Amino acid sequence: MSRMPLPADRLVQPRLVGYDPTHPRPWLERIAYTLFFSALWVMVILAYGAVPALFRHYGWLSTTAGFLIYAAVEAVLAFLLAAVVALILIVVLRKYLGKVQERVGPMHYGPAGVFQTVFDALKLLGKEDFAPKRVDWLIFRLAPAIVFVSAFLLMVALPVAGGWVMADLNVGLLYIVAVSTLGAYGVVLGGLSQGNKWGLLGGFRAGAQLVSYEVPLALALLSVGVYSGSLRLSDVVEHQYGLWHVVPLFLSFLVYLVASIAELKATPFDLPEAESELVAGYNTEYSGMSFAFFFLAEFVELFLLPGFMVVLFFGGWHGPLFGLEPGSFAAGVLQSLYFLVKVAVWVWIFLWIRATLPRFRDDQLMDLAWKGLLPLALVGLLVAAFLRMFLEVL
Amino acid sequence: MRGPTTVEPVPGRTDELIINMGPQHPATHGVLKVVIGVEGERITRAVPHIGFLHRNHEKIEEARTYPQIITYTDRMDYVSGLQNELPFILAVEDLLGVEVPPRAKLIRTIFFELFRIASHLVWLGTGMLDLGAITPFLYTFRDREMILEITEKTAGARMLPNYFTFGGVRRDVHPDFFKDVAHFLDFFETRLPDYYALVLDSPVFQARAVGVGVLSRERAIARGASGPVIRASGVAYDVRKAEPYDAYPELEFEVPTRPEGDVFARFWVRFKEMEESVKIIRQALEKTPKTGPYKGKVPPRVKPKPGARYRAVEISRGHLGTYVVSDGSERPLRVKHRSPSFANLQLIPDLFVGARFADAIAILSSLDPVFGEVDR
Amino acid sequence: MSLFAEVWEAVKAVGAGLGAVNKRISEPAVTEFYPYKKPEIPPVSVQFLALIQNEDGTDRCVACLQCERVCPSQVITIERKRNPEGKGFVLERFDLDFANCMHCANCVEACPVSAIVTVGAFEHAVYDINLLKADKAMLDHIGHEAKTWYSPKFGVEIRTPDGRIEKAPPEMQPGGLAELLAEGEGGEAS
Amino acid sequence: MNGLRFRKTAEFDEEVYAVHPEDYRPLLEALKAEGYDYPRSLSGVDMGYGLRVVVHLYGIESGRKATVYTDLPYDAPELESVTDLWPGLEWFEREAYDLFGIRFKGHPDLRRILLEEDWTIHPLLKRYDTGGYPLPDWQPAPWPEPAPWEEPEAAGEGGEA
Repeated sequence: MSRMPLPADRLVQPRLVGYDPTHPRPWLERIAYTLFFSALWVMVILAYGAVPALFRHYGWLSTTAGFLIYAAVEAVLAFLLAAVVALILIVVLRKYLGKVQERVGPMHYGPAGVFQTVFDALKLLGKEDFAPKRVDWLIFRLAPAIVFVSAFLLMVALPVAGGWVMADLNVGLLYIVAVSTLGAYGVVLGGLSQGNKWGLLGGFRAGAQLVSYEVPLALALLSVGVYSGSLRLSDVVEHQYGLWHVVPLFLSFLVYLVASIAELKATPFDLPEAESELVAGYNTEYSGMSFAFFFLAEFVELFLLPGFMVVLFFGGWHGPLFGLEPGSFAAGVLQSLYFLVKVAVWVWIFLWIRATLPRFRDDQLMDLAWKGLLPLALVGLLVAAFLRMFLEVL
Repeated sequence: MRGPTTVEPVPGRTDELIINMGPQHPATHGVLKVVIGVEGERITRAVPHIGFLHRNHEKIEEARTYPQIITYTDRMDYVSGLQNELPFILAVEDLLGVEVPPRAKLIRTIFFELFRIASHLVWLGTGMLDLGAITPFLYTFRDREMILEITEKTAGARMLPNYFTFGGVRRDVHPDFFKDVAHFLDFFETRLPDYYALVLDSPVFQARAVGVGVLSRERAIARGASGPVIRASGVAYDVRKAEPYDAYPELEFEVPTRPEGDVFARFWVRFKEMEESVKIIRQALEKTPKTGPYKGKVPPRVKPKPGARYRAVEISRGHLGTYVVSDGSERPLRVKHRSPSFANLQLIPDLFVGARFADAIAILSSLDPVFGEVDR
Repeated sequence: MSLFAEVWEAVKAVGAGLGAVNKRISEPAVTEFYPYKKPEIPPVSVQFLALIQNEDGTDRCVACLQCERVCPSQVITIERKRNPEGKGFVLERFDLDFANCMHCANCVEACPVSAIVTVGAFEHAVYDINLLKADKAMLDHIGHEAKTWYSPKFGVEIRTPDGRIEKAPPEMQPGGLAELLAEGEGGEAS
Repeated sequence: MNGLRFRKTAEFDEEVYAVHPEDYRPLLEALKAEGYDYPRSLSGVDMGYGLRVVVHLYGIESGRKATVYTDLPYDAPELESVTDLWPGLEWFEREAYDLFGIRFKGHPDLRRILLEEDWTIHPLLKRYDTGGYPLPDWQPAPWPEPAPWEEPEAAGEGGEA
């Protein structure tokens, strides 16, 4: 008879590496998260302010080679910014859900789990990117790229401070609508190409949901454009001196809020990947880095949609400048901080909603979009046009 | 492979998709397989398959002596473990003619209702997880933990305590028991408003639940549904009232019913049942003497006289009956468990067909099957 | 007008839900850091079984086969022989197959001399199910390692640092022992 | 219930009907008409000499309980289905078929329910060897001396009383 081993002989004794979660040090955790947020701020300053200012100061942008180098550097910086945003938001989401659910969330990697997502990303990188036999290979591989690129492209148009924007498009509002709709293609194609019935259903749902929520979203954006008299995002922000758009355009704001949660596929509207119904929906068969790209895109959008909400309705980078000259670099640094803080508040509200509500049903989702939000958005557009006329007369 | 799939595609029909929901599906609460045909999102056909967790308890129990069987009955509905012991014990007590002291009856009743709350909390958490809300899951499991700790302190185990026995309970309760239970009840009453706010009052939940999966009164009776499912269809059938056992005749409580028969009504009935359980436990705590006999006189060798007895109790999921056939020996001739989820799951074809796919998940979570007892 | 009232009710209800969630932010987490902090379990908790030997190193077990008879999973195998000096039997073999054990503690309840007891050791998981077979030496060893154990006959007993076996003080005892409960009652009442 | 072969006794708090297999369905139809609308359970029992089917019924309105049983020989375990009276017994009859091999004529979907389709025999039969219990050389007991069925008139009187 084989001898039963004793715990002392057999167990790998648990050993703590680095941070000890049994003795929480709140000050260390606060410092760690402050540093994390500062890293985001520094990345924003670098990508949107410092590097363009550097190129402009030395006049390198006038040559073709200089412009190409600038574009390449900006692309890399934007990608890094997207990665940092996703890493921060994932850990913040998990910590926040942990807090409100009376547990601790990620704890073991870094103080209070700051580096958890870094290790998660490394793990996903190291996993096999597996494709089942019956998939439509090209589309299957293309879908995560489309999703991620569409989220990533939105970053270009985000004005974070006065004059700080990668591409100050004169059709900025239309650009947002166009590019964010592109993301829907990725999700639908990803669902349809994987030869899985759950993925198919998820793709159907995603297509229906994303396409129908684009309409009220676009109308809400349009009412902002009508009211401010420009499609350029920096003009929209400039127009809000004195009064943020959220006051006159409250209806459009509500429409934008609901529609952007639906665009995010976050909890009350997370039908495409409803994990209890459709296993995982459109990303059922994705693994490894392909899955990570879907995930990354979702969290970049979790930063960008509140970001655009702040730009359109909450005065963008506006805030007291304490005597700094608007347009200077120092003012830009301060303004980008204001912007980030406003975005952080909205991200928190989005997470809060995600922690509270159960999920809608697909037909109710459609009802809400077409019967609720669309008329509301039209009324909002009417209000915006009326106010604009009123202002013109004055 | 378990048998052929009974849903065959209709030749020439291309708009119907046949899906195997389960046995590995996040919302089937175990190992249920439902072969469903969907037309877009609408379900056209549904055929449930069970038996993936079949251990044939009834065969094992034929080969065990009566005291040994109590251990096995725990393992049927493992979410409300302690409750499953009672119908078998009641049936054997009837055959033996054993008197149960009143204090033992009250202790049994307190534990019985505690496990009802625990089981309903698990149902609430996992049911809301099916509907897409993660937070109630964590809250309910945290509250249930307190019940399990109370049980462990007295009975020695958390989920499958093996605590009831013929003529009473196995050992006296822990000296802290009454204090702990009273503390839990106070704590739980502060938690209930949060559950109302997160679940029953939530407009998103109401949109998902009202008018979904409607079960008529006649169908509920004819299908033999029981527990919250039949009470949500307007039938005040509760075994605790219909054939009272243990200390229930002395305790005052109501049987909450609701006429609609939809998912919302089933959720509502379970919420009210938790409140009623709190009331019952409070009454029982007042009535239970601190000391006294906890076990009646039982012969050392349990040998019931030849005969048969069917006893039922109202566990969290409904009417759990046990039919014991004795031939006068140490081992029963036959033990049959009539489990509530087994009968309730027959409603799947009735309720699923015509519903949307997302409704099917809500309906399944409102039926609240536990596969340990469905498959036995 | 009723539409507005409905919407307002819905917004209020969602607000109540949000409030219910936000309220919990300040409450302490209930997470247990298991491998680093071991939980305290009640002495009656059935975690593992052990054989207890007397202070002089002799078996408490009298080989009456009660536990083998009462075990529902039939995991206990006992071989015994006649005691060459005196009455009764002595153990030759006592095997317990933990792979099939249900931890129902029926054996502990049946034991007339409290030789087989429940102990609070719960870290006996292994990767190979075939290793979950304990013989008498193993069970004796667990019994020697245990600081406290429980059996319905004698209640909770403790092993003092100098190796003696004593009955635990009343505050450690669970219910079920009439005399201890009477003491506890008296203490509470006074 | 005139003309049916059954014995009616009272055990504990319920009425117990022992019925001839041929009169099983007519008796249950009569009971359904009497108001026993809730099907509590249906179980098969291997009595050692034959198979027994036990139906437990309950009247939601009246609160009355009834148990009906009938004995079948091992070699012809056939009975008429009552699923049209109580659709809730559908799975219980399937279970009895699965575990005992009792065939219910008229059942809409009589397949195995808990076990796989290709399971060889019905495991709750006493002759099913689980390794030691019951003994491998198990033999069926002789059919017990049949007690006389009550006279139809007597049964009618009992029902009226």
